[in-house]
Amino acid sequence: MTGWLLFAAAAILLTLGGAFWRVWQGPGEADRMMAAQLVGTGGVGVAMLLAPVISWHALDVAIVLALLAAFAAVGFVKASSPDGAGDPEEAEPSEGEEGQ
Amino acid sequence: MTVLFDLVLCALMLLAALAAIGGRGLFRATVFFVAYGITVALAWVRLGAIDVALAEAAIGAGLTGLLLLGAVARLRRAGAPEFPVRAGLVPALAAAGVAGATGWVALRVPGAGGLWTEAGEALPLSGVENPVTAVLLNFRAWDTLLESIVLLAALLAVWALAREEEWEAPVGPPLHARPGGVLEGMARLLPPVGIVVGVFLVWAGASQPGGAFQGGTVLAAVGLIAALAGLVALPRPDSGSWRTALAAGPAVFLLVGASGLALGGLLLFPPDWAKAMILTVEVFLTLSIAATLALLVLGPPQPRRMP
Amino acid sequence: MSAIALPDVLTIVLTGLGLLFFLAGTVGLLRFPDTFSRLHALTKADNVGLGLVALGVALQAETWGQLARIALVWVLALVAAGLVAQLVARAALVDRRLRG
Amino acid sequence: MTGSVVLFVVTASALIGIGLWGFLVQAHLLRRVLAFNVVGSGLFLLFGALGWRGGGVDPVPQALVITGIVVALAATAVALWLVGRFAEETGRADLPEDRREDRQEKSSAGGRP
Repeated sequence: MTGWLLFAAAAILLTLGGAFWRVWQGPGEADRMMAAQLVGTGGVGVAMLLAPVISWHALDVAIVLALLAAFAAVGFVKASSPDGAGDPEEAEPSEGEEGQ
Repeated sequence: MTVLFDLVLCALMLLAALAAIGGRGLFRATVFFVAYGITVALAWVRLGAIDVALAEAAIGAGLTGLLLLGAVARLRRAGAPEFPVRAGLVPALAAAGVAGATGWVALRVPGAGGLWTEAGEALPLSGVENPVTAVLLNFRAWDTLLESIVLLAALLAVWALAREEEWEAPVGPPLHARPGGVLEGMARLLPPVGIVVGVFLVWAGASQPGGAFQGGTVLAAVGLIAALAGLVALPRPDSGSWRTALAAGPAVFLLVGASGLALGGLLLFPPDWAKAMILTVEVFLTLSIAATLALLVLGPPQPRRMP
Repeated sequence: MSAIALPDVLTIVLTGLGLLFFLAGTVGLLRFPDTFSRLHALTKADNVGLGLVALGVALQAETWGQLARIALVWVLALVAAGLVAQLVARAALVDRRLRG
Repeated sequence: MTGSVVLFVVTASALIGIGLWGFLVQAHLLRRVLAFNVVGSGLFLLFGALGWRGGGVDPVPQALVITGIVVALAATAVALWLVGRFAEETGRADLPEDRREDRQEKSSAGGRP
């Protein structure tokens, strides 16, 4: 069982290589950011798979990673708003009217 | 199978670090650094150092990413240009030489020894069952006390960057979000869970991985989520209650440590009292760490621009 | 090691399926043509994958506390993925409008 | 298991080298903050790998590394806010002494302090 779990963890890590490629390639900032999000989810999966092998306390690490998974993305959308402190949803109504 | 896993993990760490350091584009480098933080946290899980993995997950993959992405946007607004790397043979050789020498020396360090056995023998006298917490708050309490003061000093250094005319304003940028929007929903959903997780990590830290630093960081992070959505009013740097919260940890640590003077020496916790003393210190230390880290990330008071 | 117990078989099947979903998510991230369809691939496939991995690991759990943690990890990851997908998509939309 | 320890020691040393290289070739101050953090985490991992004692890490290096991670965050925060403020004042994110080699940047930066 240990062998399988480690293999599965290694396989998830390998798929994260794909996410790395997307972070490198972009093209948009949103693409890079959500690929980093995939790295986060994969990291949660790996921490869970390691729990029976290394220590069940690894689940606490998975909880912290999952809890803060959205953290970087929130920082990103905040920072990319015009004044650096807003929310992309705020920009929508007025711009939507312009479009129509 | 372990070797396969280790090889893939180490390869990912190196790739992420290389891309974060040498890759073109500041934003790309920063995102790679966030990914790098996640892989480093996994490396600590792999080594079985769950205490460190928790700290790295909360700080490396959480707070640092937020700080860096904010800084990138700020530099962009300031119009600061980016430049290509000044590639050359000499820097590469110098760095490779240092890395090689470090690895060579590290591998020649005699394997035996360490302080594993000493820490294990003294553990029953420390008042806690988690050896890492015992080292942090008892055996090497000096380090931790001074560290909590370093954090405070760092916050003072950040606040010192405020402009004279903004000193009266609340800390950080004027954060806002669409009422009832996704961000606000998230900021109402996550903090209750995060507070439970943070408090659990502190409480559990006496007997299993966790402690004031890990719990405090998680609390700081969920507090920041609420602040980012504009749900909590940010304090001014001269707010009395916040200053009390910032100083409470080091102050209580020093007081409890000084009370040890009567029982043996400064920061010496006698075995019978150690558990109560350490728990008291940890509670206040968590409060101060959470407040200090959150304020460090928010930064000094900043200009109130009208959007 | 001769006969593998049923929970172990189920763990292997579930985590194996989870791996396939991770793989599918990564392929989507790499192959889909634009930002928004990539977001789609990512959040759907990825979180089913993580859910299957969580179920697989849950079969190895020894205490109720571990089970509760695994459940919490999954719920947190689902919430984070949904929120991040929304926020990043909005940010990408705003970004696209601003650039014309 | 010793094989894995060697692997982690080598990786940690390489991370230190990568970070140091970044320090030498990147003039951008935020890039240097990244380099500082990579050097730091490489050193921490080195502590972890050398403290590995079959199934776990010696608690003393673990405690040192936790202290280190938190102090590194504090230093990073100070550095980033300092760089941000510097950029707001000067419109640049590099130091004058690093500019000699960037000929293309020289003309635009000539009037800056």
